[in-house]
Amino acid sequence: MAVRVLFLGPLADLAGSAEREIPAPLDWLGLLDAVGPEVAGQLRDERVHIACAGRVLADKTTLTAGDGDEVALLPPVSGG
Amino acid sequence: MAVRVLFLGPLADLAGSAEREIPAPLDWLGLLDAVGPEVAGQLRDERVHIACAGRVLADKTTLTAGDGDEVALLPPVSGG
Amino acid sequence: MARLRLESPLDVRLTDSGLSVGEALAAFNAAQGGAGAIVSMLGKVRPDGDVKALELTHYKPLTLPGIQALADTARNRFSLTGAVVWHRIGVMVPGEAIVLVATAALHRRDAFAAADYLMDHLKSAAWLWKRERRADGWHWIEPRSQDHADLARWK
Amino acid sequence: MARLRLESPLDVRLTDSGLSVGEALAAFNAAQGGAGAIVSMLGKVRPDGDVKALELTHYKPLTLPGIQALADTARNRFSLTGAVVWHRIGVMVPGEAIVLVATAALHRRDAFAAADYLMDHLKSAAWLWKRERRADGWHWIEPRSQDHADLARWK
Repeated sequence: MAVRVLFLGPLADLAGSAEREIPAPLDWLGLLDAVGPEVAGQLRDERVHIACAGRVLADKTTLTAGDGDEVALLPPVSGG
Repeated sequence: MAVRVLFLGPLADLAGSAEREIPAPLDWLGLLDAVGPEVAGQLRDERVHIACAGRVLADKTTLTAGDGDEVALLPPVSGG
Repeated sequence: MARLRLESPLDVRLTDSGLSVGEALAAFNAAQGGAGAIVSMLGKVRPDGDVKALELTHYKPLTLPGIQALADTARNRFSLTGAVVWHRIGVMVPGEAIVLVATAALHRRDAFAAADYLMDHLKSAAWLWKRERRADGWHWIEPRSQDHADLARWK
Repeated sequence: MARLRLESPLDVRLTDSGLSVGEALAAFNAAQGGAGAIVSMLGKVRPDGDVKALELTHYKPLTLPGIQALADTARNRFSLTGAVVWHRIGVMVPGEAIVLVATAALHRRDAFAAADYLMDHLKSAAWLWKRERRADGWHWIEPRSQDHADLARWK
């Protein structure tokens, strides 16, 4: 099985799709490597968060996603 | 003819009725005299206003009501 | 919905029958196609222990024109595209609506501030006298110092 | 009216169809018999020159629970007797409603403040991404510094 990675908002445009399957297990460095340099650059921005299995990580570099987990990449929300 | 005097809000209780006819012409002193001491005491309170012919008087002691005029005695409005 | 139509951008009414808040706001929303924000405030008679009924007395030649002038001032001050001010008069019971204010503007800060402003000024400056019926009879409601503090916020 | 019934004092919804503001507020009013004040704020897509459409994207596992938690915080902070927070998702056109917030409290200051608080936090803290379609295609809407200033009011 794999990890399902979702690209929310403008990250979907950068990634070229709204989601991808990436082989498990997946950690922070593996994620940066898998998503390509442009999205990786965004992920390093402190305003971009990562949720794993429905919870936002307080420290995204601690990501540890296993088989069947959903990982959501969350850019800053839009203004009013 | 006469001047119609309206007692609004709690003044109606003090006056014993919501309105009275008083002979024209009617001025400030005539009004104080006509309404009796209790209402007259209220009228001297700066928070009590008088309207004549649909307009609130800036200085109520300048009241000059003629035949057919309506004079409204306006106690402070109630709080929220 | 929206069977009611509002003909004027400033809709000010005194009414001695119930306020249909849903209908009023649906109509106001429909009439305010260009607004970005619509804020409403509905005031109701609180079921306040002992209070059986509330009566509001108005003085026709002053009360409605006074509220219309207030709505006009609010429109200019907060750049409103429209406003609704409906006030009940007569006798009402706990749970019934007393006042409905709605404001429409391009931006929500203006709509919020205008509704707040209208409420503060209605409570303190509209020619309305209120009395409550309690177990021991009717009692006039006095002016409150809080209302003066409310007004001072806008000076 | 009020065919709609609200089962819970906190009614939070994400919906991809239109918001029926009149119906929602009539139902909320009917459900909030004990409130003294009900404030609502309706946000609509502004007919902003060039904008043809607005699209809101959410992330289901976070967006709805996040808004529910926000509504719960507002209820406690402002002693609300109830609240409605309905947010549109999907594609909408100018004039359509994006968000409806309604708050009920014993006193109007609490209801006003809570609606204001909910709007500020929704704009800045709800997991929603917006893009606009203009003549030359879709454009994502960036975070705004004004939103951070809005949030700082409540610190």
